[in-house]
Amino acid sequence: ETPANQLVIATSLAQVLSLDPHQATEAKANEIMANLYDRLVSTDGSGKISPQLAEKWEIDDKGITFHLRKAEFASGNPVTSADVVYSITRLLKLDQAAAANLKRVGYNGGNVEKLVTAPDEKTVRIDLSGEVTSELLLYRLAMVIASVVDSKELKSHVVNDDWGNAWLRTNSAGSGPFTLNKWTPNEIVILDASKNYVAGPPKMRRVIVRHVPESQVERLMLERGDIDIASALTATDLATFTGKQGYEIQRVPTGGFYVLSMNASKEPLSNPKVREAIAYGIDYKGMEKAIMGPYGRARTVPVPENFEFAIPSPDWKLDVAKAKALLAEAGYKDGFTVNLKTIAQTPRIDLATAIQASLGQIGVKVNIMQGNGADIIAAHRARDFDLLIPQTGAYMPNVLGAMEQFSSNPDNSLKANNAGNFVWRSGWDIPELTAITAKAALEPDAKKRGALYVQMQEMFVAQKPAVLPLFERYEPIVLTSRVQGYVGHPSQTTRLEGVTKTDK
Amino acid sequence: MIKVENLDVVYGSKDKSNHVVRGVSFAVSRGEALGIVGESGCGKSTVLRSLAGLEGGWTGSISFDGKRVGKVRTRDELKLAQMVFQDPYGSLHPRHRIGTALAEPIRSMGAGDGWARVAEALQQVGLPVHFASRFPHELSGGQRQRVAIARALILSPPILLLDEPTSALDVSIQAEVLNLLADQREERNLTFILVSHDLSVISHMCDRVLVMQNGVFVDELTKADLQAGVTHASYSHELFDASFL
Amino acid sequence: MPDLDETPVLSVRGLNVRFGRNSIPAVSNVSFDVGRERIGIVGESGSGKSTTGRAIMRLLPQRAGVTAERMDFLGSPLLEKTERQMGRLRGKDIALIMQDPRYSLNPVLTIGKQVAEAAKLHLGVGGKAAVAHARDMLARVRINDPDRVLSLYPHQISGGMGQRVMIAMMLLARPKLVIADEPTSALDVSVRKDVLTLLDELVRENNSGLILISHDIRMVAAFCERILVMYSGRVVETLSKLEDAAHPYTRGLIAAMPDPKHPVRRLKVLDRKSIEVEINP
Amino acid sequence: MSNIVQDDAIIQPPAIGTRIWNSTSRILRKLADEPLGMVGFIILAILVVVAIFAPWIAPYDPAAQTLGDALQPPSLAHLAGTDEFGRDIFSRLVYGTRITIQTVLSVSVIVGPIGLVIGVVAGFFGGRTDAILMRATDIVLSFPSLILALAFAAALGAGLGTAIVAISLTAWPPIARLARAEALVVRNADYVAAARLYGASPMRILFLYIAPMCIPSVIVRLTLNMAGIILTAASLGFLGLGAQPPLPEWGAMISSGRKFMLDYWWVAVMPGVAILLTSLAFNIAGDTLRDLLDPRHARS
Amino acid sequence: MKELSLAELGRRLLHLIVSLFILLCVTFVIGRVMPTDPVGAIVGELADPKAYEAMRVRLGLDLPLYQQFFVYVWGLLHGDMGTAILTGNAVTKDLSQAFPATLELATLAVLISTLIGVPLGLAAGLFRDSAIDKFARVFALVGHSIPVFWFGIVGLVIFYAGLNLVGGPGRVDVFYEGLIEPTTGLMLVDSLLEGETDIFWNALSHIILPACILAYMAMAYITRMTRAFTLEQLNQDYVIAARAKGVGPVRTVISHVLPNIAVQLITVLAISYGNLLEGAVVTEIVFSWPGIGQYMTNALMIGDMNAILAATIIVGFIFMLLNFIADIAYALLDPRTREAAR
Ligand SMILES: Nc1ncnc2c1ncn2[C@@H]1O[C@H](COP(=O)(O)OP(=O)(O)OP(=O)(O)O)[C@@H](O)[C@H]1O
Ligand SMILES: Nc1ncnc2c1ncn2[C@@H]1O[C@H](COP(=O)(O)OP(=O)(O)OP(=O)(O)O)[C@@H](O)[C@H]1O
Ligand SMILES: [Mg+2]
Ligand SMILES: [Mg+2]
Repeated sequence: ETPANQLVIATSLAQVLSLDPHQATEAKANEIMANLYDRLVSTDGSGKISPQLAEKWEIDDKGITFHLRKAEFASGNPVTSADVVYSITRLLKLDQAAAANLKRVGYNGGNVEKLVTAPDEKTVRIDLSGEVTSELLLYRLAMVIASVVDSKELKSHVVNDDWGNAWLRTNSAGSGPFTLNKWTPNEIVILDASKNYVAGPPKMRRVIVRHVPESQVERLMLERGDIDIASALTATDLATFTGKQGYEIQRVPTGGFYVLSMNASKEPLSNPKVREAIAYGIDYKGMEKAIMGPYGRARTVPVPENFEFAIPSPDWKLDVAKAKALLAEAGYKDGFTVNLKTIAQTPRIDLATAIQASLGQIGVKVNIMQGNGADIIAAHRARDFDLLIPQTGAYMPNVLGAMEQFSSNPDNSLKANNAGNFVWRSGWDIPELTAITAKAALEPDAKKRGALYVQMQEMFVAQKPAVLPLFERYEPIVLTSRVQGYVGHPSQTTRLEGVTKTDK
Repeated sequence: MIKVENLDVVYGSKDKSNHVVRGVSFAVSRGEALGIVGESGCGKSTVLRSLAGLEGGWTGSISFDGKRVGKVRTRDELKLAQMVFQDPYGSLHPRHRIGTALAEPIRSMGAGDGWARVAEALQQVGLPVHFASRFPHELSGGQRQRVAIARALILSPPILLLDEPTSALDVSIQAEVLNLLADQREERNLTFILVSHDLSVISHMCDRVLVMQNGVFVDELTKADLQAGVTHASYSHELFDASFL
Repeated sequence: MPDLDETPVLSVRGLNVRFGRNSIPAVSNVSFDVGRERIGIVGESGSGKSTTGRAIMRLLPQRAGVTAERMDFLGSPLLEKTERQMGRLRGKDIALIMQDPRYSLNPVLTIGKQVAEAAKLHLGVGGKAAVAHARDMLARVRINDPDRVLSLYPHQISGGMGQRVMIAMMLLARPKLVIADEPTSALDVSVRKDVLTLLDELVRENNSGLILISHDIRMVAAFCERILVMYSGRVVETLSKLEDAAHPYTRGLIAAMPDPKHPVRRLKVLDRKSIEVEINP
Repeated sequence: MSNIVQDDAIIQPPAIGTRIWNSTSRILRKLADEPLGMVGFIILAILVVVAIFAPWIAPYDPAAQTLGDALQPPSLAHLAGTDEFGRDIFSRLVYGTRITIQTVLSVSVIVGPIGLVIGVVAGFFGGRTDAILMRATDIVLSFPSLILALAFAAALGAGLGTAIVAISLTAWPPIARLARAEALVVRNADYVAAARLYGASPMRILFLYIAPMCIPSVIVRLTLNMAGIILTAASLGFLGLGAQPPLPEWGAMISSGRKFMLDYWWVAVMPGVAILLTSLAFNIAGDTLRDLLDPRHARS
Repeated sequence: MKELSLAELGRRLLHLIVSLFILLCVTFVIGRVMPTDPVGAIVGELADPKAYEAMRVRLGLDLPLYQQFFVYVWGLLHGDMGTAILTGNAVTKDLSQAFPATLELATLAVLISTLIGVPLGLAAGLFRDSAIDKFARVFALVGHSIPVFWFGIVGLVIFYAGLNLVGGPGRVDVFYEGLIEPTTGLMLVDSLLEGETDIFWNALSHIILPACILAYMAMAYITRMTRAFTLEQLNQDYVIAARAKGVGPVRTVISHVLPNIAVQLITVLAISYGNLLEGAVVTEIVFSWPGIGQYMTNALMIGDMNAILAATIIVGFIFMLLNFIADIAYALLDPRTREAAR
């Protein structure tokens, strides 16, 4: 049995490569860092912006002024506006993957000093870049990438102008409820309660996140009471806890998708007819039932169904006759052969196998090539694939947050080498869609924006996407009923400060 | 026929050298049978292997038929001297049929496939021709030694080097092999060097005996000496004594 | 303590040994008595000499079927003894000296350990006393420097010395019967005689029986009072002098050996057909 | 014995067929005394038959998915149950024998000759050649073999072919060492000395005299290795780097089946049993062959 | 069997070093030409090409291969094996944590397998074809035939979930994690050093299952080899001589056969130990054991070359070292080669 003052979480830490909030973007890392650092603002479960380090803020048409509340870092240093400015500057100057979210809307290492300023010790002013509305900017500032770090502490760890990155990857310097005690990659993360947390030290003295890659093992540990919370269980293992005494299942939506990327820069997938045929060659319902279970819901528009302005999924379903007809129209009566690359991880490898089988029925022969994360990502970045199954997440709970990465590709040329762009990787050239997306991001009027959102989605479907969403992604977790006050957050920034445990 | 001068063989490298044969010289005339006796490890086999060309590390000079031969032998030089080994079980390839074993020397010399000569060779050593299709393990020790002799003779060498050809055999079979060797020698006017630790075998076969101890020859005995039991060195006396107890 | 009793030490009647289920017997119907004397067993290779010796020691593998009308050692039947009883007998009352000391001494144990083990097993003494016995025994087999030899390993001593160690180890408990299976054929000619004389001397001193197994009929004749000649598992003849040999096999064996004192041009060769006829008329 | 038989029959080397027949029947006769070994060989024979006639034996298409029938327990309709895609596990096992045999044979065909040649050359020529070849062997041997296979699979892209190459890469050194040890003994044999004396060239000695002596133990070793190959291939399959879906490779089947172990035991247990039985059969067969062919292990 | 002199010892040491160097070269080349993308792994999926390129330069991957190699060797000579991408730590530091975990597991496994395998092999050899021989044979063969990952999972299901006899995955229960200061890195030793008997028993309950499973795998080989060696020795004349001297069969095996096969057994044990150290990959994954096998696999997955190189070199070095030690032990234990060493 786990002690009452420690929270033990089992999950897969395989993708966690850094715990520097200005570097890492991976979901699991976010979940941890969200508890080490505070941001200016955060989102609540329903998607509303709520205060965190900034107790209030004023919006004008030039920008936003934040007023900080009194808080201390774990080191005991007070949180000042200088720390906030330093943090955003650091994010953009460090220029890692995490910076992409601000860079996309016009903030970069060059203009950050001009746009982000500290009028006084407790006030931060952020000017709009001109490519974003202040509302959308707030959502971006609620992301973990905008975490505020202890600049005094960090400056003492700088080597070779690295902004303290080497140190911060494996240490913490935040004002969150916990501090990082130990991180051993692919093994364990141990968080300690922070004495200096603004709301007083949390109830849990320690939070232990344990890497357990085998779902069945994780399930055994949960049944034995060796862990309190299990995530990354397979659908079948999850199913055994439904309605089981002493356990609770939370199905947290992520706003992200499991996607079938098709390489539109190559024959035959460059042909929209072929892509449509493929869209008709997949057994969404069967896969949802047999493979995805609580992990996903069939959805072929890259916006979760419950979002405002979401349109219903188009009529894509397994229809062999129609798919064959489309293929014949496209000039591939006898089908063709493609490779399908995927990470060797559940459920994606299972998706691949099922897609292979159903596409086989319409005459498309699929060779599966599974690989480790680095291989597959590298192939994706290099457009070196025919089909590939990536997954996405949403950074804010609206159409743009979910869809932007599916609908924006400013320069599709090979030369642009925009490997950070999801659409570019598929070689899908969508200038109009890109333009509308950019327009929607700048539209201050909610109504008009909503219309643009609908237009974006319809255009996406009409163009027979080369980045075909298959399933809306959920993160189901199981908790023992000893755990109280755990509320899974949709953008995986669950805070653990309010979690308590009962004795047995 | 054979002339050996100052033959030296050293095994091992500088720090741990083992001087096995120390400057021995002797000569054998055509048709003569020379015996070498001595205790185990005194260097008898080494002398023989150097003569045959199986040993690379000797110094001195060796000539056959008046021609000096080197360490690496040409095919013609190899044809001059063939050897019969002590262990009849080890001297035939276990996976070669007798026919193959006998044909191999001819094939190796590049003189045809050799099958034509197999029957004749077998008959010469008194073995039935159908033995050609047998494997060595289907033969007795004596029969194997006959095959080994046939193999050595198939290239018609004038010199035969015999390293304890009968010491692994029973007395009764030893007699057969010794008779066979004597017959062949007479028939082909062969020159023999016979190594053995059994004085009685040596004295039966040889015209002259060299007694070896620690890599040098300490005594030389003629057939008459042997019959009369005459020795010239204390070591050969001891040996002689022990052999006929 | 020399035993002056005159009953035969070993009495064998109708000994048969078979290897495998339905193979021909390796030893068939062999009978002989051994008193306080030296008897020799000769014959060509594979004639069953060693098998006879090991059958007496009951050291043949379990698959070997050993049967005998009688095989009594000092009056008690050997074949009826349990393995444990045999263990007590071996080395204490019956000893076996094998052909090649290079293989029959344990290469990784010192001479001292191996000889002392025999003392421990049969004299009921332990530790130091056993070593002392071993040293005495080595001195008895005329090893000059027994203290040094005790701490040597088998590969560090010569073949002749090794065979003496073997004799010391086996005769330490003064066995009543010694079986020597070709004790000299692996040794150099020059030391053969020494070893044989030593063995002879010790056996006489203990007043034990000796079975000397060899293929060298002349050597056996020089040492033994009686000679059993074996041919394909059977005893074809028992002699006390070579000159008495009547059986064609025995005569053939003698004639096949070259004798420098009486040179011949061709050696006589065994005529196996006529021997077979003689044995199975 | 010394009477000369007048036999004018023309002497010919016996036909290769008779030779093979003779030695096989000899081995078969010996096998009859080894019931356990017999069982091993029978299992292997069955395996080969199943692999050849897989399409006739398997009741279903091994890749055909019926998502509605997923995870059915063993029954008359599905002898070994169905997997998470509703595929018939029995049919997949039957087709899997083909992959297993293909893997095992390919690796053996690559590794056997390479190991044999390297070992024999090193053993026969000795000196510098030996030192260099054995150094190479030692180095490959000291490579963590599964890791090398992993690296290789990562480099060439996962797949059955890669797995075969990767396993071969690390499987030859033990064979080479064995062949070398054997060659070292054989090269000192008198018949090799005799061959040198009658002028046989080194190549002739190497391939006609030494290599044939090393082949039996190499074959025995290969047979014993086959079990290891199956297990390594399965491990690679387990790590997702072996045969790719939907190929019914047993290791991959366990790997995906282990996700259902607790509730649907048959999905992982069936291929596990198949692997166990097969590698056990190879082990037993190898063990028995060794007893039969290798004099050092033969019953005295 | 070669004799062991000082010169020979030196020669072998030289061989060891040369082998290591070649191992280094080969691993380096394999690692660098492998198309995994460590840069991508660090900068993340969404980074733009400039950041990507900058990281490439920072890692020194823009240099020509031979220069990268020199840089690496230079560092190595100064005890610097580079920084692991995965952890951001010096590789040497990571290894100093991962290696003891594997060492602990492998050592326990080799102990268990020796204590059971050797006596079983001796008995099987002595009583050839008896029930015990047949049992040992089948037992060992099965051990050689089970896929270890399968065995591991089944073991967990039975002993952990079902019978609740052993601890689960990991080295200790999660909430004991991080309480013990790694002095030696061996959890069993460290917990005793700190007097934490609770943690000791907990660690033992965790290690016992994976250790037993590995031990069973290794035991198969050890038993078979012991049996084969024993049989070989039992045919030797000295065994018959010992029996003729009156030594009973069991004592013959223990005091005559065992010392003779000890030297060969050491080689077998060294090989087994080496294989366990390097071959525990799959077991470590199944049991979430934070050892070197898992470290390497993870490193491999993201193309973390420094980590792979260092781990391969360490494992290769250990393997070679074990062989080297076995060789020397061989020479020292066997009296036939010993005196030359003095
Ligand atoms: N290849 C070799 N390397 C090193 N030493 C060797 C080699 N061959 C033989 N010797 C040594 O040379 C010495 C003489 O050996 P040789 O074989 O000539 O003796 P031998 O007189 O034929 O003895 P035996 O009667 O036992 O055959 C022995 O001390 C032996 O150990
Ligand atoms: N363990 C065994 N298994 C099967 N057959 C055996 C075994 N030991 C001996 N034989 C056979 O028994 C017969 C007699 O063998 P034995 O060893 O007694 O002969 P020997 O007279 O001592 O011969 P040598 O002079 O060669 O030592 C031979 O045919 C031999 O093949
Ligand atoms: Mg010799
Ligand atoms: Mg004998």
